Amino acid sequence: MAARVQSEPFDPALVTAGLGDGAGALVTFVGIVRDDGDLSALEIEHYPGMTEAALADYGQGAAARFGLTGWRVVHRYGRMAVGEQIMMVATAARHRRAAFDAADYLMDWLKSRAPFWKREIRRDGSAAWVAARDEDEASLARWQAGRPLGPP
Amino acid sequence: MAARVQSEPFDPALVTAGLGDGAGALVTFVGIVRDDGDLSALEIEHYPGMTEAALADYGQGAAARFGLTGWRVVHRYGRMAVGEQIMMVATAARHRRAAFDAADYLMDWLKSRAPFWKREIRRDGSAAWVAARDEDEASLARWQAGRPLGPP
Amino acid sequence: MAIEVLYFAWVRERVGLPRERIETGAATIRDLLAELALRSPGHAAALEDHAALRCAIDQKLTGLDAPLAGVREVAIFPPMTGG
Amino acid sequence: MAIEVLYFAWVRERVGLPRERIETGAATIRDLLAELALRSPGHAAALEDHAALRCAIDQKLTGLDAPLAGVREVAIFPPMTGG
Repeated sequence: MAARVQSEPFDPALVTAGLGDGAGALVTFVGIVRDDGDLSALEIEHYPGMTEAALADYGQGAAARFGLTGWRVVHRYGRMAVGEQIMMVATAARHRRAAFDAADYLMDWLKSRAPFWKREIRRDGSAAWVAARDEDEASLARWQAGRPLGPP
Repeated sequence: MAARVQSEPFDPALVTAGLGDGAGALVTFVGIVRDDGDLSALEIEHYPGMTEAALADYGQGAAARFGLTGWRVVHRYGRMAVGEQIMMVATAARHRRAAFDAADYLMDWLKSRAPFWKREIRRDGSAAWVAARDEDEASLARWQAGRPLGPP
Repeated sequence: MAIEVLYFAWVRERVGLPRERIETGAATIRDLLAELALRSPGHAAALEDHAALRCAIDQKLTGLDAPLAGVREVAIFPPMTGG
Repeated sequence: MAIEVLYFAWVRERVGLPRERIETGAATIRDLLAELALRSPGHAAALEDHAALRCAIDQKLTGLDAPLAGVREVAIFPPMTGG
């Protein structure tokens, strides 16, 4: 299964195992809980059922649009400490442009259209939901020039 | 040492070890000998001495331009069979845009400005030097708008 | 008709429930939000600002004006922050 | 002056040597190429089409019109195909 949603950590080497077969280019993106000074952890909530379907849908969309030879998405939910891996996208293609663009495109979809919500837990114990950023919407909109993409 | 030139295979997990520390985004690109039907192997020649300096130079340039928290480049030389890994770029940054752009930028530099030359060995034993492609020059030129970059 | 309504993130926290089953004759999600907002002060606080809400019908993202006829599951949530 | 000249890829193959030490008074790489081309038919075949050549002086990429004064090492090669 090319898309996985799980609470456990993942090993990027296992996620990409075999993915380069027949390809010339393999791009990976790993998102990490960033140390911004007083962050202790992230908590990620998701929409069981819809999440898996959405990741598979976006991955298949990227594969078709960019002619990928393969792709994988793993996204965690639950609590993750600073420094832990949150999620990963891997795209394989014959040429580097397709692999880079597909990974970039998938990240834009995941940021703004996959049903995950992040909550930041500070070292003092306070917590706050992360607000969506206009620049993530703008980044996603880059791909929509010329033809409509996916849900409204 | 963030740039390495070697004939031996490399393990992407070892190349990126520790690279995500303090980052929010880690992008990797791995180039693989692509099966194009009758290719048997690639032979890569390089310019010892200059190669190491050029990779370090381009990596440091990318780190400065995109504000990377870290980067690694490994490039092999010698003979590689179809399916083998040729080279790898890894870029780490606080945000995904910088990590993606820096990896893309470094690949453009390596394709056209690092002193490597590829020769394709066909299954029938014939061999031919790979010609540089105009589209690789065009891809590199994308980054030059606004300010001159590196050597002429 | 009976619809399962799911809430996520701060919408869930303000409503005070992760999900509830309701009977409604609402034609669209926007109409449904107006109905739900009358259920409690928590519902009102969660659902009053439509611009801050996103929704899915039967696990597919959609707009607030999507029709509800034949729908089994509606989810209401803030803009997503994955990745 | 004495300069070490290095050749790579098909330039090396056509010249028939990976490197050679030469005495030259050439002012630029372009002048040096013209001198080297007289050394053998292989040199001529390798070096006649300047548009197909790239070069480095003391291991830094440069243009064919770069001056040679004080230079120790010049490398002549086809466009690079790394990555």
